Amino acid sequence: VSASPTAKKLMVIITPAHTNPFFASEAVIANNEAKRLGYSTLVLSHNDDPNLQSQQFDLAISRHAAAIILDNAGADATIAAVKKANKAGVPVFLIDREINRNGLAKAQLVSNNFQGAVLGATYFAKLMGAKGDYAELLGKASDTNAGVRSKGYHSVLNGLKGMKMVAQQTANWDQTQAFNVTQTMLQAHPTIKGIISGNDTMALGAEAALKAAKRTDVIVTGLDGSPDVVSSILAGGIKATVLQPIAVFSKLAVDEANTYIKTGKTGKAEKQLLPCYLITKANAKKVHNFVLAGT
Amino acid sequence: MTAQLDALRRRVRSSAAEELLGQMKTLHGWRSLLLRLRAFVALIGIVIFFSGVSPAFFTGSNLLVMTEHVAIVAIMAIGETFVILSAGIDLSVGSVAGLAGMIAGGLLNNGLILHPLGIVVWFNVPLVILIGLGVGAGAGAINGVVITKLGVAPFIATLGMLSVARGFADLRNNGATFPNLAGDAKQHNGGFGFLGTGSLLRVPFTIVLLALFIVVAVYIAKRTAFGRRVYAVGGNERAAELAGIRVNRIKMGVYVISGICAAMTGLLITSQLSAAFPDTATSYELTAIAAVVLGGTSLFGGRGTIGGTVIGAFVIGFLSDGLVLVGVSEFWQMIVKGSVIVAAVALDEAQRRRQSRASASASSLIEEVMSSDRPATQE
Amino acid sequence: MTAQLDALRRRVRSSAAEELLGQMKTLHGWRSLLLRLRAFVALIGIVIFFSGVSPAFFTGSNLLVMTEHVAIVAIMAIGETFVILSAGIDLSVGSVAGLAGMIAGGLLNNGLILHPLGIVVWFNVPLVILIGLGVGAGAGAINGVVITKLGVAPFIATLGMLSVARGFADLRNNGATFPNLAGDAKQHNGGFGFLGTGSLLRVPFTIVLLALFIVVAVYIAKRTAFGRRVYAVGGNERAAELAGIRVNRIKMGVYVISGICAAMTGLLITSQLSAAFPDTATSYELTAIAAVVLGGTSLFGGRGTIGGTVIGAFVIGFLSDGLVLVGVSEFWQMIVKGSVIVAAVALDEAQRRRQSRASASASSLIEEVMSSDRPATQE
Amino acid sequence: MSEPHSTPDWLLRAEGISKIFGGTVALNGVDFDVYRGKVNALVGENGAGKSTLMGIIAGIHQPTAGRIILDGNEVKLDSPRDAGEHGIRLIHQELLLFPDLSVAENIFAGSELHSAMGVRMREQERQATQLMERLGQRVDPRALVGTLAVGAQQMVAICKALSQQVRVLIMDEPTSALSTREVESLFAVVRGLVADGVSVVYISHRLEEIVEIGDFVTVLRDGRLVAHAAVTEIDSHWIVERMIGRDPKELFPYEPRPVGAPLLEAHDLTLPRAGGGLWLDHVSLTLGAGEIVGVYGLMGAGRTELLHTLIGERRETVGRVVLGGVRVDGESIGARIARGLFLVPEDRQREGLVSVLSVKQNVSLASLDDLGSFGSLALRRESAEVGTLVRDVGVKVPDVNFPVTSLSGGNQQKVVVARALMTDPKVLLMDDPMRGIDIGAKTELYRIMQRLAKEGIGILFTSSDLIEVLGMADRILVMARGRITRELSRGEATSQALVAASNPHAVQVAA
Ligand SMILES: Nc1ncnc2c1ncn2[C@@H]1O[C@H](COP(=O)(O)OP(=O)(O)OP(=O)(O)O)[C@@H](O)[C@H]1O
Ligand SMILES: Nc1ncnc2c1ncn2[C@@H]1O[C@H](COP(=O)(O)OP(=O)(O)OP(=O)(O)O)[C@@H](O)[C@H]1O
Ligand SMILES: [Mg+2]
Ligand SMILES: [Mg+2]
Repeated sequence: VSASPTAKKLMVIITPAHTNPFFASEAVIANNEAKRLGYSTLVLSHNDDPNLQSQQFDLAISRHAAAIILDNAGADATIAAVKKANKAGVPVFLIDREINRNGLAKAQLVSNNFQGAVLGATYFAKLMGAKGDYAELLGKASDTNAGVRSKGYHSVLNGLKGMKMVAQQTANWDQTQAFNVTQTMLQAHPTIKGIISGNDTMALGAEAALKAAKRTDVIVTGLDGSPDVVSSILAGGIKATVLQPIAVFSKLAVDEANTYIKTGKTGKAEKQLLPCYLITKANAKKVHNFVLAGT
Repeated sequence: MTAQLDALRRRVRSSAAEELLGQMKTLHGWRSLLLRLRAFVALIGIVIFFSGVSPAFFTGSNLLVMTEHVAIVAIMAIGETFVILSAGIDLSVGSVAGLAGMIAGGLLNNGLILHPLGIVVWFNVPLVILIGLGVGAGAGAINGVVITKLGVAPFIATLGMLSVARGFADLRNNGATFPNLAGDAKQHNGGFGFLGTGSLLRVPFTIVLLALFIVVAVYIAKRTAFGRRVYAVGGNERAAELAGIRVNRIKMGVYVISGICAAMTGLLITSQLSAAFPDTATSYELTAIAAVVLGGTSLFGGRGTIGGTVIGAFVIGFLSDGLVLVGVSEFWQMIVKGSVIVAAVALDEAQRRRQSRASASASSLIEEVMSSDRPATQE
Repeated sequence: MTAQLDALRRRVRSSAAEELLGQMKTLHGWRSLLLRLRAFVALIGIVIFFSGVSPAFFTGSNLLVMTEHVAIVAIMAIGETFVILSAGIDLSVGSVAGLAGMIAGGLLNNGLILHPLGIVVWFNVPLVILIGLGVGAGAGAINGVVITKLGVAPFIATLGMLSVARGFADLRNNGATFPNLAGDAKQHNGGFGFLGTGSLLRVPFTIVLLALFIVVAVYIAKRTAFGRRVYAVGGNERAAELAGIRVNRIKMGVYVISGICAAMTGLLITSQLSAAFPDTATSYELTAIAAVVLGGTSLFGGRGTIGGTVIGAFVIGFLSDGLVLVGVSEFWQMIVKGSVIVAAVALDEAQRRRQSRASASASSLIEEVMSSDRPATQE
Repeated sequence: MSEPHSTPDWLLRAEGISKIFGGTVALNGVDFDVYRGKVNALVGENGAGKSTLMGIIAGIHQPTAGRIILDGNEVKLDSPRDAGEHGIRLIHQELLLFPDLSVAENIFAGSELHSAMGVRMREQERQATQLMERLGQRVDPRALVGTLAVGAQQMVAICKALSQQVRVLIMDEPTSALSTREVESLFAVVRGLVADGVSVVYISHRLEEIVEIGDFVTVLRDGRLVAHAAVTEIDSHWIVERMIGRDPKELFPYEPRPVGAPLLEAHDLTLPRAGGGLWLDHVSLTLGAGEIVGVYGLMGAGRTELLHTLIGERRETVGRVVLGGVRVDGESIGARIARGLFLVPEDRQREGLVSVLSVKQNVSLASLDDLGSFGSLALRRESAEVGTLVRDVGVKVPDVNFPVTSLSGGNQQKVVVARALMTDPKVLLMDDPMRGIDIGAKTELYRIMQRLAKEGIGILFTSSDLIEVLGMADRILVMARGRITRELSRGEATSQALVAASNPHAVQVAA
């Protein structure tokens, strides 16, 4: 399915906005791997607009892409686009976020958000001594991972009598919003001892708000394992985060795409849940750009 | 200066007055053309450039695909054109698109649930589409009332609607998406996908729809009393009032049209993705307005054409897709798009100045003819 | 009618003329007050309501926090006020804030890297802030030039800048954030955090800064020739021109001011988060404009006050925080905010009509008084 | 043509009409009859209330008091539509047209010709051409109105009224932009309409026209009806006296003044016109210290362009402008103001006042630099200086902080004059300064002009009103088609001479 056999085959890598380091690294890692395997690449960002994503699929098809590596813009709103690609004979390999339909994508390599959230929540509870008031920062409602992570958190925390969620607000994965919301929540509930955040950018916003309010006693944990949070952990700010193995699945997705292009099959199960790792002061030093040494 | 004038007189005396009149007839013709010309120039430039750098650009299939993408913005921009021609502005189109999509999605997935009566009503796709468009018309009507009856400036009235409509779109399913709108044989509401993905004799239906909207819009703007009055109201509201035009009705009309077009865009996106998500078309209003202005329509009202807007939409659409095709980073895309829009409009300004001078001088020739025809009266 | 008129004369003659004059004297006084009054009303309503539903709302510390949040929008809105007073509009403030933040962040983290020379220059915090504000001024100046020299409508010119400035903000660090701006003793560039999180004798510095901006802006608007000219240009550009005012300079001025205020907002956010990320202040322009209009400034220019804008910002800020405080879902927040803004402006409209009628009829009395004072004009 | 002795019946009657606009009593208990099938002339000074009265009859304004009777029964005219449905059509004084629409579309805007297929463009264009030809105009019905000359635009406005069935046709100064010949073709049409039984109300400042076309004449002054008569029984002198309620000599009490050295000189000013041809065609003039020079001409003659050029508003003009011995062409408006030149513009609302500012701020608008030490305004000094000026020119306002919109036309004009004086000018340019202000204000304003002249200020003013120019000017320049066609001293000036010289087509032949 290539424009001209002489030309390098094209791999299109589409992720959410690179203004979040998580997705930026995702793209970079996949891009390097694809280049290493001798593909030409086209790196795009759909800014979480499924319509834009679908249009980028059209253009990928126009360019006779050999494969699409996708961190999608919506578990349901992406299905049609993947179908379209299949119809045009362009295999799609999903990373980070799954879609609500199996058998369409050649692979869905996602970190086990639930398991990761459970890790994070368990450690969060441990730090809190399994008691006290806490608040939760939610991600974008339209992003399924926001829901999955929240479920994971509560599967642990709701079991603990001592712990009470006094406030729950969305900050749409956004740092400034997290900052303002946290400040306001602290006003409404000065008793808050901990803030558990749906991702790292919001955790950073919360941490900044606590600094401003001189509330260093409040425990903050995130989820992603982004460099900024890792350094904050080392500096004794944020207490913990959960590393999503994007380095692993980004690379893996490209490799599977490569095998598929060559052999017509991946030889692996479509859905693969990759485990997440808890990052604390203890092992933070070993984390570099989403890679935990020794995993 | 006098030399020029005398030359002119001689030319006139030596007659060819009729021919001159002929020129005059077409004058307004090439004015409106000129208005679109530089959008044309930009478009041609873009096509040539990208065809050069990417072989995939100028292929039949890709042109079709890109035109489908253009249709989304173009239909929205066509509605916006009427508003701007009337010297208003509609910032709510993006949100209205989102709301219409969510309403349609909800009806397709869950039907209309009437709790008190304990019954569920299912609508077939044509009805769902009509209801979706109705939602757009309703939102537009509210804009119109707030603007004409409460005297709120269009910018603020529609800014409020931008926020309110989006809020309701989110509420409809608590921020969640309505998945898989394929419909259900048992409810006889299948086939919604045709809107965005079907095709008529090989032409994607989206493009057919765009053509339809263009034809109807051009007809309304050029051939109906309503259309002409929109120009009148935008050109000189007081004069329009004194000419007995019901200005408020005209304004209501344009916002309703704009709402309907916005809703159509929302339904198209929803159909293409076979999923209705609340963020549909967020901030598309700016692209739509940019397309309108690129097309030579004056933000002060009274001057502009539907055709121009469509070309404007093509410029923006082809530019975006072209940049993606050749793999320009999203950041540079923003910079290029912003600059191109401003540059094109600046060009337009310069051109209009020059061109109005041109048309004016032609008309003065006519005057000369007319007055030199008859002997001047002396008292 | 003549009877009525004579009655009126008698009434005026017979007495109360002085008193009437007294009333009139204060007329312009309560006009400008009235303009802000309904913003006040809204604000008071909001405070009362939320104090009722949430004990945490009306506490000293919470009021401080909310005021800090207000400051962010208010400073941006103050700049926007000058633009709108001159009958323009600036859609680029949000992006300019983002750009300024990224530039400052970059300088704090990496200094200024001059590759050709192979040297790195580090600036201390005051200089970094100045440079950040300079970036804002520059962006504003470009807006000004495009508008005055190229004749592009402000809406389009600043729409272009919205896209371009954001693009550069993203490019600055390839979309990545500049984290941890605490600075570095070795480079003598510590203390950036003070801007957003420090405090002077218990008052958060952000609030001090807001006060500073208000004072300076009010002074410029009310006490300087420039300010007076901004009102004149916005009120009647032709008349201003014929009175010898260099309209283009005034316009340049307002866009530069707007750029500087936007940059200040960007620096504040960056300092509060001690991190500069490229999406800073995305779409804040709409909130800023809403605050300005809520404050009673007319989008058609010439009429409005800085004080009004500040109150408008308080309305929006307190409303948002209040809704969060009582845990209203973000969707309802959008709906409420949108409605409140439109409602307040509609109220304003109604009020202005009534109030202008009042002043008019009063002044007709004055006419009578004056002319009955001086029989000179009667034959 | 009509025999007034057989008192004809009236079709429409306005009874006890009064109207108050914010600051002004525009009409005060006026009765006005429109006789069936006659030309009812309505005259009065600027600001007498003519347009307001007609606006009320045409449903644009609502009377503060009084009622309208049509065909013997009272009618409520809430909008131009209502009036239109009764066959009442008004040709507005100011050109209310859509510059970006074609001639045909302008004529039929609001009453488009329909078919199932929508607007019948061809038919509209056909009828438009016919209507325009009836008025002796051959213009392309598709030409954009914005590209036509003022005269042609005026004709379009007239056609708009004629395009529909009409019983009462109101013409508010229809000829102010028309040449003598155009006026004649217009009169031919009017006579035709009257013959068909249409009742016409005709407003004009040109008394010779009244005498020629009118059957009855009604005179308004300061919003009151002062006289009514059959035209055959009166002459233009009678009209003038009723109009201004005194001898014109008293209206403009002239005192001879010594004229000093030339202050302002213009040489060969030439300004290419937006319609091709020229706004200004080699205009040269000089203005001496203490001299009051009037520029007379029809609308469209180029007077405003001349004054705009002198103040520096039309930078594309070529030619030399010398002020007090210094060349100032090429300098900005601000610079020229600093050198002692100032323009009191033609249209107070559009070019003079800043309605959002107070009286004080309007007066000081052009002098802010003198008030600003390091940009900060000396507000106390401002109030003081403005206060004295306002008293000086006699603006009737109890407090300079009042909104300027609360003043009447005359007082608003004085505010603009005060603005001029605050820049202590050497030369004052006044574009139609007497437009729309009441008699008293006119006399006061003229007194001020004379006083300034005595102080050695040179004044160049324009007017379309013969009484004004003849009464006020020491010297009169007549303009037509952008040229100065005649220069007359106060002694030799007569209305006939002015009218003749202002005819654009006379210029045509001269060329
Ligand atoms: N819309 C308005 N608002 C306020 N004042 C007005 C308005 N229209 C007219 N006036 C005032 O009413 C008075 C009569 O105005 P009007 O236009 O009727 O006089 P006119 O006889 O038509 O004068 P002209 O000969 O200049 O047309 C004037 O003092 C004018 O300033
Ligand atoms: N062809 C035209 N198109 C548009 N506007 C025009 C045209 N001709 C004249 N005008 C405007 O009509 C007004 C009268 O024309 P102009 O000023 O040249 O002559 P004038 O002698 O000053 O007439 P006025 O009696 O209005 O002062 C001016 O404001 C002019 O700009
Ligand atoms: Mg009038
Ligand atoms: Mg003039």
